[in-house]
Amino acid sequence: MAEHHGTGGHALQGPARGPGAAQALAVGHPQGAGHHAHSEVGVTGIDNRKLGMWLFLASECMFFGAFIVAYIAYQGKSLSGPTPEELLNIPLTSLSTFVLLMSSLAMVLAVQAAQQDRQADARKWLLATALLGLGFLSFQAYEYTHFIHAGLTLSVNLFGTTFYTLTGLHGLHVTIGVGWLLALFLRSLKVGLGRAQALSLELAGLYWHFVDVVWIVIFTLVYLMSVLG
Amino acid sequence: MAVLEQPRQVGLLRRPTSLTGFWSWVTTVDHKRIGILYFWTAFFFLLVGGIEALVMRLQLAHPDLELVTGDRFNELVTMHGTTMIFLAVMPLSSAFFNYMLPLLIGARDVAFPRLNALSYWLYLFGGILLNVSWLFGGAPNAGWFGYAPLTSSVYNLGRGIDFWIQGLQLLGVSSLISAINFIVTIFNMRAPGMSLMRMPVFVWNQLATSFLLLFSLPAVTVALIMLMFDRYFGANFFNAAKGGDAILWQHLFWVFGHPEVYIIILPAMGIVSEVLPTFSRKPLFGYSAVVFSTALIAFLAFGVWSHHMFTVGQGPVVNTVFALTTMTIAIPTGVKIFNWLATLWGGSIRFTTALLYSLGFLSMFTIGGLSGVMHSAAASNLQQHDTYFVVAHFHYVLIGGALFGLFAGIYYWFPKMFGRMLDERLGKWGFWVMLIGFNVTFFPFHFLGLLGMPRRIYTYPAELGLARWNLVSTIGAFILSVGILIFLVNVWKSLRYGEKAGPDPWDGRTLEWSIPSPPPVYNFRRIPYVHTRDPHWARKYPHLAQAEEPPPAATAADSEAEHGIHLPSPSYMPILLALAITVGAFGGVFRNVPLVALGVVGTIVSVYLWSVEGEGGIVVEPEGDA
Amino acid sequence: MVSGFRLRRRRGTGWGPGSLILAALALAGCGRAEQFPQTVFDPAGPVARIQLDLLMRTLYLVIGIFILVAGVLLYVVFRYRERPGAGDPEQIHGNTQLEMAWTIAPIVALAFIAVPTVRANFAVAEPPPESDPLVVRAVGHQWWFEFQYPDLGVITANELHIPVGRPVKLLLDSEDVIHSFWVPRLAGKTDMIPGYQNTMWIQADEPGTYYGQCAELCGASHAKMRFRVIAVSEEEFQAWVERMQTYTVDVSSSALAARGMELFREKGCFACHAIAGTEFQNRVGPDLTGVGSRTTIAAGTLANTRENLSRWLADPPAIKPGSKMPNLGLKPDEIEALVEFLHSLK
Amino acid sequence: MNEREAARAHGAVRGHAEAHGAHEGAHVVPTSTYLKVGLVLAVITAVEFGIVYVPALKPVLIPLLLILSAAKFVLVAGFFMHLKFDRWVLAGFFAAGLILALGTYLGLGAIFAHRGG
Repeated sequence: MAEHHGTGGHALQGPARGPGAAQALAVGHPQGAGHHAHSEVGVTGIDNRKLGMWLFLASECMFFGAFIVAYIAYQGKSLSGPTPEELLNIPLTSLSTFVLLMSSLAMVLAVQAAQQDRQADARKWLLATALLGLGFLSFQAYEYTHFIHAGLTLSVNLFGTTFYTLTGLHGLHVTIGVGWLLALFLRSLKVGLGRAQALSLELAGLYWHFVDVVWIVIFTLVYLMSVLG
Repeated sequence: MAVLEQPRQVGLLRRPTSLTGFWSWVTTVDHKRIGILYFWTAFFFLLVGGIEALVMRLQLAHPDLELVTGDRFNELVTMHGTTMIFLAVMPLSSAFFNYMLPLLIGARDVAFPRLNALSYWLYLFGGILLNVSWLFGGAPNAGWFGYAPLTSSVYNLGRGIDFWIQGLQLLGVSSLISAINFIVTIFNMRAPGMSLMRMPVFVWNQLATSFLLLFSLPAVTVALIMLMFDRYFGANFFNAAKGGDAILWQHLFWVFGHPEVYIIILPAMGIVSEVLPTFSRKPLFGYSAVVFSTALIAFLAFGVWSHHMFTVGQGPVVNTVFALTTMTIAIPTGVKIFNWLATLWGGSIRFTTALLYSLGFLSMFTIGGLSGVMHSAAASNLQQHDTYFVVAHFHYVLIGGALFGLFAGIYYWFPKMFGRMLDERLGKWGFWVMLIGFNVTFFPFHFLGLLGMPRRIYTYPAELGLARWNLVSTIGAFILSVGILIFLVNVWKSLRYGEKAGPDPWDGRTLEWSIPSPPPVYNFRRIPYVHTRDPHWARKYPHLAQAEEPPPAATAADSEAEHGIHLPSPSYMPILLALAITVGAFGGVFRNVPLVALGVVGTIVSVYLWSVEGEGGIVVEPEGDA
Repeated sequence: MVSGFRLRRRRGTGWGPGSLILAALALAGCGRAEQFPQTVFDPAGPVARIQLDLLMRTLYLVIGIFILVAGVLLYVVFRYRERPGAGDPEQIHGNTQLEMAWTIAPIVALAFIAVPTVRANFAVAEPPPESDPLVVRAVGHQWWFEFQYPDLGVITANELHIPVGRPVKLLLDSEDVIHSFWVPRLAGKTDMIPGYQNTMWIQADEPGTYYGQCAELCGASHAKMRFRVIAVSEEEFQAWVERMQTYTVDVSSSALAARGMELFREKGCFACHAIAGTEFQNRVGPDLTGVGSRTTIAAGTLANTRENLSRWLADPPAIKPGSKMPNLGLKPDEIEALVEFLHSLK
Repeated sequence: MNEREAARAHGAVRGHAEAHGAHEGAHVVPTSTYLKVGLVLAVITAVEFGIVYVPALKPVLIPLLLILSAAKFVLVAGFFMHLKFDRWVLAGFFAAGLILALGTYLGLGAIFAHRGG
């Protein structure tokens, strides 16, 4: 694959081919330094930062997977209550899940608008994404408050330990995401939010969507499946 | 070299510009300088870990000695392991990754130069954080794999484990960032014509190592977070009193810990794969097979973690599964060893110090690998597990394998990095003293283990009959130290009086030998076009090279030579961000909320400034004529 | 001679002892138990014997491979050293057939140990199904071992009494951190994990005292967490059980011992230690029933002499760092009385 | 593509990008597609919410929920994260992480279940 890209790159680089292996290294090649603020498209045809972001997200699969497996491995092993069945509120969480999913939709629309240089739309959808993210966090804050009143703390039993850690670290990711989106929004007031910023926005978007898909998994495994007891 | 153009001034801090002097090192984003920083720092920690080892060997030289207490010994064991793995061997590999990668693939730098600097500073500060624990009431003392619940706040009251948690998290972040940086660099920044299958094998090993880090580090990050929650907030992950299971820690730790073994050994394998061809004047035998084996080893690394846990009572079915998956790793490893032998076969072998270390690697790593095969037999592993037999095994892999490989790399690439040759006579003396010292120290461990000496005991009674081999081993440890001292003398001598190295002192094969030693800040005056493996060799000896495609003719187009070369600007942000994170981690150790808050705020501010500052860029005019 | 070889010969599987192994093991001192009480080379029961069998099999294989690799390496190094004027070597890039060969060869070699490994894994996991094992619960503590015989109502510490020739099924767990139960001459180790019960089995074929030691780092005195397995004939074992079950303490014959018993109460020793046949029934520390007849004190650290016991009572943490048994500040005459009392507990 | 031209002016774009079109906006996804995907996601969530309360579905609830959430996962990753349209190498990286995580943690979970307790 990338092998193909490499040679492809050469073909278009355009030096005429000729004999003489000894000249192999003498051929000048106007490779850019690759340190420009905007595009750093490399051999694969993908911007460095985007490639890096995807690698980070791939790594995050192993991160969240570990917390999820801890939650499942300890399911039903708590020595005392409260239990998931007693506490988890599926209707409410379905609503917050919906909010998070819609924030993803808003995010993708923001990125699209920026790529098409529709700056006002981009800003609008970006702000909508951040606000929906805040909405999700409010649900979580409400949920935590309620659970703590009901006696579920981090240390009371294994359910509390695994539940708060898993959803808390997800919530931390959402919080960082909201911060990132708001920072992009504020900055956009100064430098705009058009084609030149589209990649920055897309990177934040990838992160945001990933946090969303993690929640899809948590919602199913932690909340929906709790009805099975 | 003239700087033609400076970056626009953005943000609060004036962008650093100096290319020489102290601040130029603090603010550097040049992969070569970062590589050199890694090199010296790693070597410093290697000596620290070595001194810890010597104290332990003295304590064990004779039965019933009480030079150090049991607690102090446990701290030494833990810090020796943690230091050697995370602060010495991995970063020494990282030194070569940083320095050599862009040179080997014909690039000007890595993909994210500032992140590269951040990795280094986090590593340095993480190492300092771990080691200052000695001054704050005791170092971590639960072994390098810190098994729960010995690390819990019930059984471990001091701050040592907290230092360990925070220090390892810093190092983990550092390694994760490096891994992403290197993978992107390898995928995106190769010189034109350098397809993946034309990359030097060292780069392949770096790629595999980086992927291993990328996918294994999160497991230990999670384990450490769980441990932190248990210790700080009374969570129950490993608390049996509330139904928690201490074995969860072991699983998560080894999901990381086993790939970690290959993270340590693959770079050395990569170095040997470069050194052997150079000094036998032959291409690497079976390039594709070696590459494929590397990838396979990396993949299999994720499927064997439970072989570290044969004694935890997983039952014969699970033990059998992991015994068999473990055995399969011997296959690609064997393929590599045979391919290296075949590379030497029929060659014209020059016995430089670098080659000697490579041969040392080949033989010593084979011993370590074979005792590893013995461990895979789960039933008999129950006897060897947690004894000195295992200690022998992994020192053969880590010293005889990784460290000898890295020393081969040092002797091979030192002239490129520092522009001066190391003394070959001293080098060979050093090699033989190290080889002998190493074997005298560690071969007896095989006997000690099977004669019933468990790991990590700070003393043993005379009646166990273990005195003789322990004394031999202690003597060996001092011989090994003399070998290291000879190396240090050699480095000192070389830096002061060493013979100047030309661009290509070894008659090398790969791109780094086509440019001056040390290379100019921009590496390549003109980015080369790569039409085959071992491109430098092919240029020098067209009649010996296997031309895979007709090379392109020269064109006059070389805009960079005319308009200058674009390089990233130095930056204060990497060290500032690393400092902010470290302040937070330090606050975490002492559960000091204001300090943690300061760290968090500092981190947010630094990240913001970082992104506002941008990569910047300076344009330099290359010197001389390429 | 190494018993591993004896074993092999006895079974007639016909492995000729390779000279190199012989040399290596000769260097190691042949691994006899008289010299090395924790050797794995002198198994005294079926589990350790299966494990040594497998160990030797893998050892033969890897030594064979090492000789091959080292031989080729030495040959290459001498044969292909640089010679002036020899010209450039042929630039060989690979050889598919050769590479196939040395991919397949390790697979075959591994099959040679894989099958016995699988068999041994299952054999060491459970005692033979037709056997009637003695069940003992072994509990790890920082830093001593507790042994309970649930079917016999007997509890002891640091000395596991077992009958010869009968499988013993051990139920392992821990009171605090992870420990590991290891008696090299009887069986490989199995971890003792808090909150989870592991099992293993051992069997001694000959009467004797077998040394054991904790094999998992468990804190400051990990090195001093040792124990003994005392294998005796079935009759002797039954006698021991009966003595433990009907244990009585009688200090009437010695005023000093009686004073010791008084001090045992006064100084608070009873808060941690139990002695059968008395009102002392707290089991935080080792059960001291019959402590006078044990071979060692302080979890296998010291021989059970009057002098050692006095040293121990005077300052336990000095002998075992971090010991939960504090320095009680006992006066010499108090120590003497306590020693007299404890040694009267035969 | 302005960006591409700008990048080329810096000499940063390799021929490959040119041959395949620059990565940004190379594949124009109409807004309606995103809206449809958003709708489907909402509907699946509603369905999930519904079926957990149907006693008759209890025996098949686990596979059903897994399939539905996998569908949501794929939709978000494929459309919102552009994996469907981007270079395969990105999907490759992500799949590698996902598959390793699944394999490792399923194995870990299985060992834990096997351990009982």
